[in-house]
Amino acid sequence: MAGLQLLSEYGLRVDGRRPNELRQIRCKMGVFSQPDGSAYLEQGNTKVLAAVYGPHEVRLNRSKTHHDRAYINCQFSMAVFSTSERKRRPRGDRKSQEMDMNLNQIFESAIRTELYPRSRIDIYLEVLQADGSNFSACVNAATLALIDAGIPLKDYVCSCTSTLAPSQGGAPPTPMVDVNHVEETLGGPGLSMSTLPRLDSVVHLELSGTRLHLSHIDPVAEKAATGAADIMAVLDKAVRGHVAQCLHAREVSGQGADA
Amino acid sequence: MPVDHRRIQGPECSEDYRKPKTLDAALLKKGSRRADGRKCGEQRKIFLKPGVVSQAKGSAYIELDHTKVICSVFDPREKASRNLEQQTVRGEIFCEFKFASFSGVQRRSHQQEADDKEYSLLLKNALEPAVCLHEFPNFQVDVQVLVLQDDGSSLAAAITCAGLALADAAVPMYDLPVGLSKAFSGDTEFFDPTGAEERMCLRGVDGESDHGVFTIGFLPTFNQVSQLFHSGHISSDRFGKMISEVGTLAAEVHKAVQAILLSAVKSSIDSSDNSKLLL
Amino acid sequence: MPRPLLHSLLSLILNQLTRVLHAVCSVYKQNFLAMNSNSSNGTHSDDKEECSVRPILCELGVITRPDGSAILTQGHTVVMSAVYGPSEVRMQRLQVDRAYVETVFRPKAGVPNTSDRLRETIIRDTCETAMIATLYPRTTISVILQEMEDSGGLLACSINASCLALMDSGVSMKFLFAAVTCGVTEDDLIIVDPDADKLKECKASLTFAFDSINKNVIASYTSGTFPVQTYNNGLEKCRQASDFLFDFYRDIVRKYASTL
Amino acid sequence: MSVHIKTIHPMKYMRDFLARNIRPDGRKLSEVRPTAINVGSISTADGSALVKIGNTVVICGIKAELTVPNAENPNEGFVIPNVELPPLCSPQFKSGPPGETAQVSSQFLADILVNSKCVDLQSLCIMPDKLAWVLYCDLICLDHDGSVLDACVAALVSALCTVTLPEVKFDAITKNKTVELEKRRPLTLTCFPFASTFATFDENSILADPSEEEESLCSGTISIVTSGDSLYSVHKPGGCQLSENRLSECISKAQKRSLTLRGMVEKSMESIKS
Amino acid sequence: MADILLSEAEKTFILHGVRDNVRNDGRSCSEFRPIELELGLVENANGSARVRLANTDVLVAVKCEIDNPPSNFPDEGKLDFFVDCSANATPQFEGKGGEQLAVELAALMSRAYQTRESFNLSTLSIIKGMKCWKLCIDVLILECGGSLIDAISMGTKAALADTKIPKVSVIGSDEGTLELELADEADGREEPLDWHHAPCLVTLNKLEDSLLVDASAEEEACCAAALIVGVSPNKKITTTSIPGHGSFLADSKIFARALNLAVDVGVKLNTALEAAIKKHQTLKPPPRGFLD
Repeated sequence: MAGLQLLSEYGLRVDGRRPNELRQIRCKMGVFSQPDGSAYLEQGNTKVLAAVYGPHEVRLNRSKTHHDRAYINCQFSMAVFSTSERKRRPRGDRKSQEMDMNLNQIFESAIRTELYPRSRIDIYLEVLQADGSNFSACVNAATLALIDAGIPLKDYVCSCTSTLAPSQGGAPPTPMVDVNHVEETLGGPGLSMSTLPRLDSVVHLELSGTRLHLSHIDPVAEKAATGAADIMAVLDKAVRGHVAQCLHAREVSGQGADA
Repeated sequence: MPVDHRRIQGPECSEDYRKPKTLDAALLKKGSRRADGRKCGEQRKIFLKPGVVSQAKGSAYIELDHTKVICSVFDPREKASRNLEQQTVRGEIFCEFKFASFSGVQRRSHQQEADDKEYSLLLKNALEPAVCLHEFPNFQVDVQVLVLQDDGSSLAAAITCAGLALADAAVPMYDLPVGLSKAFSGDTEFFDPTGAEERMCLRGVDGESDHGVFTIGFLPTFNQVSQLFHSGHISSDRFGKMISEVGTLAAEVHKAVQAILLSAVKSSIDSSDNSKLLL
Repeated sequence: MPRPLLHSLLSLILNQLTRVLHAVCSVYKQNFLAMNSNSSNGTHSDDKEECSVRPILCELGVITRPDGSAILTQGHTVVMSAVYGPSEVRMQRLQVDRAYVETVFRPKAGVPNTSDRLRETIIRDTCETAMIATLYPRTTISVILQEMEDSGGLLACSINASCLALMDSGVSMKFLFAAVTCGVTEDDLIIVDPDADKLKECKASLTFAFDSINKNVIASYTSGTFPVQTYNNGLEKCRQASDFLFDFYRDIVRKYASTL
Repeated sequence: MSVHIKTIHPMKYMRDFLARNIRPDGRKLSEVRPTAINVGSISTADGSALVKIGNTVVICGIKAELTVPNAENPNEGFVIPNVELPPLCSPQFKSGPPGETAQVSSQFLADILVNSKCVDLQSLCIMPDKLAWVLYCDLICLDHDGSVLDACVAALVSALCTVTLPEVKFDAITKNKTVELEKRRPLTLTCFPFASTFATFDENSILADPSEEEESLCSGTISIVTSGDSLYSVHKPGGCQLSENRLSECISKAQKRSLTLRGMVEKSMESIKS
Repeated sequence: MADILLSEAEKTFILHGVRDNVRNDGRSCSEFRPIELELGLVENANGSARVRLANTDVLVAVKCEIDNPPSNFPDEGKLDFFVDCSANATPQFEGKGGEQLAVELAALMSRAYQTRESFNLSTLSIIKGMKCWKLCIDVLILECGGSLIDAISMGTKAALADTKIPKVSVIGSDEGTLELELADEADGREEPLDWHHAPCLVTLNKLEDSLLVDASAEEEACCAAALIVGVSPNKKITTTSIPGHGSFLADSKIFARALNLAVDVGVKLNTALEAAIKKHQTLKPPPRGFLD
């Protein structure tokens, strides 16, 4: 492994977190007025904006509509200044097309599409700052935006990444959750898992980076699943806070109107 | 630069042998004639000829001394835009402006560069007010402009040339748009500037406060300005004065273009008369 | 899908994979042995004076998906060709009275560039002349050529391969066509069907395609400089050499008559 | 009346004319359209020419630049021809990357330059392996009315005649190059190749210098590049069979035409020299 | 930008309001809607700013790269504008949708910054003729609700004010290639860029013969023509453009009035922006981003 050690001997990671500790998650719903639903999510230094338009009738290419369910269309794009090295094109390259396809599959299985036949739901994601596990942050932000847009979901879609720190001085390799940019680039295996926590089912699983031995799959997958469950708790609290805030605002304006 | 497999490939990098020209402020000698002997407010001799491209519905070729621009217009066709639901009531003009690779001192690439795209948009804005767009809803007229040689005010020449090409293609229009440009630095003003004068005034000599270049698209019969494209550094009242000055000159150019169009239409009528006799 | 199901699925896939791997490498071994046994008995002697061509080997119907396919080896130049018979056509390519013939020439390596486009036009026009395109209106007939090995006479070999593929596909044709290349040495001597190193010494090379009925010139592609007289007797030499090819076509058809 | 027949039965319309061996635009079968060559019209280019054959117009601009020769042939410069068929010249072309016909024409021109060696590449080399000239020849078709290849070859050759290259001295040690813009020497051509295109119609009639609609109706074209004595290319991509004597007939016509074209180029060169 | 559907009655309502200098949200004809400005939002960039003008939301980031100077002006750096219309703003911007608008806005901005008086490029030169700074100004449009170019120009000026260029020292140049060593971001270059002369662009919409500043989406839908004027703090016009189908009456009275209105609105805008930037630089509030 490169000079930098992923785990110090006291078991702390590069940014001072414990192996099973998530980065700080801060989020806000209803950031924009024009889209039907919008959300902003910060997972450590990874900042993502999500906007949802829909379900609206399909005008563009009619071939893509399904007669029995909604057609989900996602677009993932990274701002030109999101990474330290300036990106030439914000979207349209191979990687973002692959991300679009994965996002489509995830939300096709998570949203109750049968309620909106022959319609279309657009989910647009913009990564303002990329500091590792951008894809998972996008999935979480999209979930918040869908909830803000009032689109029925089977369950929260929470996504989390985990990796494996190499064994040092005899200690067994310890899996680590919520990978940041430094850990990602140091080439460990990256397992990103998107789950529906309450229904305990996996929606999307992707292993990238170096090879992972068969025996290590279980602990790393376990870590990602618990990470996703914790993220769901945070998102749930944020959603309830937002709804409470909206009700309060409506009451205030309601009184104002009556008086 | 990604290798372009659709063209014959030259060596990777090659640079121009000419040393980059420095700006000669000599052009600004007060009160004297300009480099090519014209007075400050005098325009270059215009050579304008409609109907040069046989395959196009309408076409025109303009020559302002060393600035040579050719334009061809094709009859309206289905709007190619993919979002069909925008059934706008108005037709659209699709402009494509291109500098030939040998048109400037520096060789340009085959693909459309940033300023080609910018000029396409400016030309589109300049022509749209002049054309009765409601006559062909959902259709688009293609205007293709190619600059064979660029020696200053190529956008102004392109506006006039495209206007005549549209008229030659019998596209319904309110008025013949005319393009004029003016460069100024300090208190000397060059009407219809050449390439060197344009580069000079864009940079401006140090210490000189007012400098810049602007191009105007005019519709003289209704005295309307369809496009005002300026870059430089000037106070607002002097700018207003200069615009109205240029307005008077636009009327003359407009008359000349009308005369040319008239003679072209007359000659085509005569030729079609005797062609009837032949058959 | 629930997670326990995930683990069983993973192990199932793994042992499937190992079984398939063993099967593949055994098949590959047998093939390799068979291949280099039968390429030695070239059918034609290799002397250059009278106009004979390099040894030719051909197999029809090598690929199952296309309607007609062939792999042709002339000396060491190998081209594989496939024909997708009258299939549906894109709107802007539609022609009401005849089929739209489309050719794709894939070089051995890299992306097709302008010289491959030129070969494509020559092969497409030659095939279009030979085919009765008016029998298949509003359709597309696409001829795909893949260059496997080039040691001289690639264009001629591709034209012959496309003719064989068309024969295999059953598209009706007015006549068959065969192409021959000849090299012009410094002192204007004609060498018929030269291979790569002989071609290097020649100052020019002429490629002709002839029809099978009255042996007229369908296509001609030349490179290098040559006087008119050399062009004419080059044409004459290639015309005689094309008889070999037309006989070869007959043998091939006889050989495959049972399976066609 | 004649316009309707032309649109409904174009082939019958053409065959009626050919039966009386005259063409719709009044020319005899082997008659060539009036040709005009204007040289040196673009002053920003190092060499330029405009060729007009009937309605077909092609302009060629040559820009010279300095570059490092490639490893395979260190003592040779480059001549890079590229043909652009913009949507300006005919409604059949779309904007964007060059279509098939444009690519085929560019390759055809590149082959002719290699075959005829009309530009001695060694003369373009200033310092072997260090510095050499590259001539970017960009041809743009302004009006596409048939036999564009003839106009392209003529435009390329006449533009190459007008190219003048400045003196360049290259100092190997300090690696800088001094360019004297005043002393410019013209580029010498070893030969003057010219192309002639013929369209073949139902195997018997051959039309010289076909126009756009004749080209679209004919069954095949044959382009012969010659400079009077030796042939540089006989390019017949397909189309109907052509017997021996018809072929040699075309070749002799092509040779005569290339001599007349050569005369025109020399005449226009004198006009700009004087 | 999204397709606003206005009935004739609404249009006449707006028209009558504008005639006696009142708009339906109470503003006079030459007043801007409330503008929020925030600096230093993007950590990866050398300088960034976010401008919210009512429901138009624009994020501008400036990144410095080392590049070799243009051949004809060896002692100057480069400025490169790139506008990205994110699909968050409207579904029409998905894929290639926002391309044409992005090209138009980027061209307009690069023309506004072309003259030396608005931005002196020679301050970006590192070594004359060899190396210089190239400022890549990237604009991300998150939401568009009218007067997009005003928000972008304000964002650009604020981002330039927030930009700190790292110090560069040459540590040896063997046979022609330069090694430049970047000092770390902490001790940034002493004097930041001279952003004070940067222009602000103002869009004037013509409705009959009155001129509206900062028109909302509804007002923009019923205006005939628009005039964009780039105004620098010292009352000079650096660029003008007439987008869209409209055209202006050319007699000097109308034009002079339009240009003068644009200049004094622009100057007022410049002073307000500079005050906000100074306040922000002195107080140094923590970046709230979208979490407010």
